[in-house]
Amino acid sequence: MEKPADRLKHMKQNQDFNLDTIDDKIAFIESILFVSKEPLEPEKIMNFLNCKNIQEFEKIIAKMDESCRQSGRGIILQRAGGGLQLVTKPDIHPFLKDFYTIKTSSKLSIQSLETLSIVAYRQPVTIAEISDLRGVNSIGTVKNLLQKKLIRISGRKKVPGLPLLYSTTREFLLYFGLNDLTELPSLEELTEMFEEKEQPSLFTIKT
Amino acid sequence: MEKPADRLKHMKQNQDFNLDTIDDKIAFIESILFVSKEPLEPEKIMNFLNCKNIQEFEKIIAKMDESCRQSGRGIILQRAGGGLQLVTKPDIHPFLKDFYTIKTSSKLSIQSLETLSIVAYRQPVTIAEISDLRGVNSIGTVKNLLQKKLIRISGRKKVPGLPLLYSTTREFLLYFGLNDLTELPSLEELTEMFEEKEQPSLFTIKT
Amino acid sequence: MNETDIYQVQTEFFEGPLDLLLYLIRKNKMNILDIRISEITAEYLFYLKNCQGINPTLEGDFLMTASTLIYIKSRSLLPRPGSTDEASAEDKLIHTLIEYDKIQKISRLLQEMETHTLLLWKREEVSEHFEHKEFDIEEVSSFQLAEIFLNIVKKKDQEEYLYLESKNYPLDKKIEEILHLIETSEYLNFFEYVDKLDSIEEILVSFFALLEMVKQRLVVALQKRLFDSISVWKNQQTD
Repeated sequence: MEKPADRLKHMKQNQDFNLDTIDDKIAFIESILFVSKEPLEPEKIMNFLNCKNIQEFEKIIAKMDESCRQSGRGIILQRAGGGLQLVTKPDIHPFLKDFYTIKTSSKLSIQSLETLSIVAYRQPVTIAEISDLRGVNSIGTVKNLLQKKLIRISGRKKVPGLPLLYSTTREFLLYFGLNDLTELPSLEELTEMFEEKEQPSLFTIKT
Repeated sequence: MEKPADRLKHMKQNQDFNLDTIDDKIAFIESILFVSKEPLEPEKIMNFLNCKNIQEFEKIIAKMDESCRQSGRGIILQRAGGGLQLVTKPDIHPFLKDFYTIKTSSKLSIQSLETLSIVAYRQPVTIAEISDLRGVNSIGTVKNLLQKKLIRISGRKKVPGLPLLYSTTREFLLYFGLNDLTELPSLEELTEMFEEKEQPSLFTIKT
Repeated sequence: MNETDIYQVQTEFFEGPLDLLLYLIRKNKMNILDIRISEITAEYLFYLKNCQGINPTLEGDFLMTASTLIYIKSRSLLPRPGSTDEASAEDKLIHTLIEYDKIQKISRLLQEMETHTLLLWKREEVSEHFEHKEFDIEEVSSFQLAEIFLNIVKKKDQEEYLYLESKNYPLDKKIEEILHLIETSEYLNFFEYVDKLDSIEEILVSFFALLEMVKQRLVVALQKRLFDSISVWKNQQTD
């Protein structure tokens, strides 16, 4: 770390940062992601870097990702909601929690998760369809998810009464760490995943 | 970067992060500084790391500082107000500034949103009517929305003074992903949601 | 795992009738594709009767399914003159259960993903004390817009409601009051009088009272110019 005087010297000396090298590009990406609260779309960064080739860009990202994964680094790169984002390494979570003595954020209720599952896989979908599939009136959970911005109104169904249709949002993708909806496993894949471990798993325990 | 399924696998494997090595300590410091907007006192971090010796701590910080200064990094360590802080590398500042002036996002205040909601639901509407509903003079927010092209002048009201009437624009529909105004949720629909009255389930079997 | 964890694991809590039905199917080791729905009716009703793990706010939904189950069961016991009602009701319910089974699997997946993303800290998380006063327009949905408008209308309704409810000024009482004032002071400056009133409603009632008194020829009212005050005297010619 520098004293202010050194810093000035340093500033005058170092005029060789110009985004030409791959390292400069990585440094630039790290700094813009650091100051951005939201995930940034790769296209915006590519435009700025005058990088016309997606393969070239992906090479930069891969190198950056690799260097983040090394030990001695606490931040990693993540794709979420179609954008790039810096987040802390998952392994550090327990220590972060202790350091900040923060309670884990409240999780969604099973009702909300059920309703979200239906919206995610059946979108666009009406409240009547959701309630029908769950066997339970779902107006309350739909409202709750709307307020959490995990779902949105996406139109009206062309049936009598013109009921509102609901779809998932970008917030939904961010919340579950998905890049886009295609990352959700298909129903077939899902059945496979769960046949391996059919017993109720431990993550349902409320602590 | 991993796919969600891989990520879940990864989650279960990696349990070897435990702050024992200097690298783990650096990673931890990077992550706590990353999530903190304010500089953190070194003492607080030392306490948490059970690091009783200031020389030892300074050694960790020096190593971290050195690795931040390498090319390919966009964030550096800085001492400010007696605390430690992560900031972007000064060399990158001109590029950061350029990047963020390009990405000017259109922000709306809650006041503007209130006015916009009134225009959306009561159009065509005069400023006097908007001000009356909101209980505050709304000329400013109307001007703001006109500039953002979310509303437009759509005529004059045939009352004394012939005040201007305002309506929403095509841009408005685009922003909110609506095909037409009938797709806006009606107040009845919304009230129903907010009242959450217990209705019989919609799950019925037609026989 | 501590004791409360164990307790939570052992307690069955059903999110709805389908959740309970699936539980019973699994408990009886039935294959979801070829179960006889009517066979688990008794068990379902047992749970319902004992309210085991039944969310009271969802009781109606549980009862609704119970009636379907009883219907299916009763049809299966009666000789059927070529009716396919029972079969279709059962098929529909089984189909719903298969779909619900998938939903539960997706929910569990989402839950795992949620658990994972909660391990990743984003930058703004610790410093949430500064308030977001501005909204990115791209993030506002039509629902939020509607919600904002609903709140404005509600607030406005409340204002008007409270205002009207505040006091009641019957017209005849007002007439009596004004007549009394005129009789004691022989003359009334209407604007001065109205100025002392604290609600628009009372002012309006007073004005109507004045009009009514003029109409009944109880008083004479005079206004020199538009927006001038109105002077009111008792009408001497009525006697």
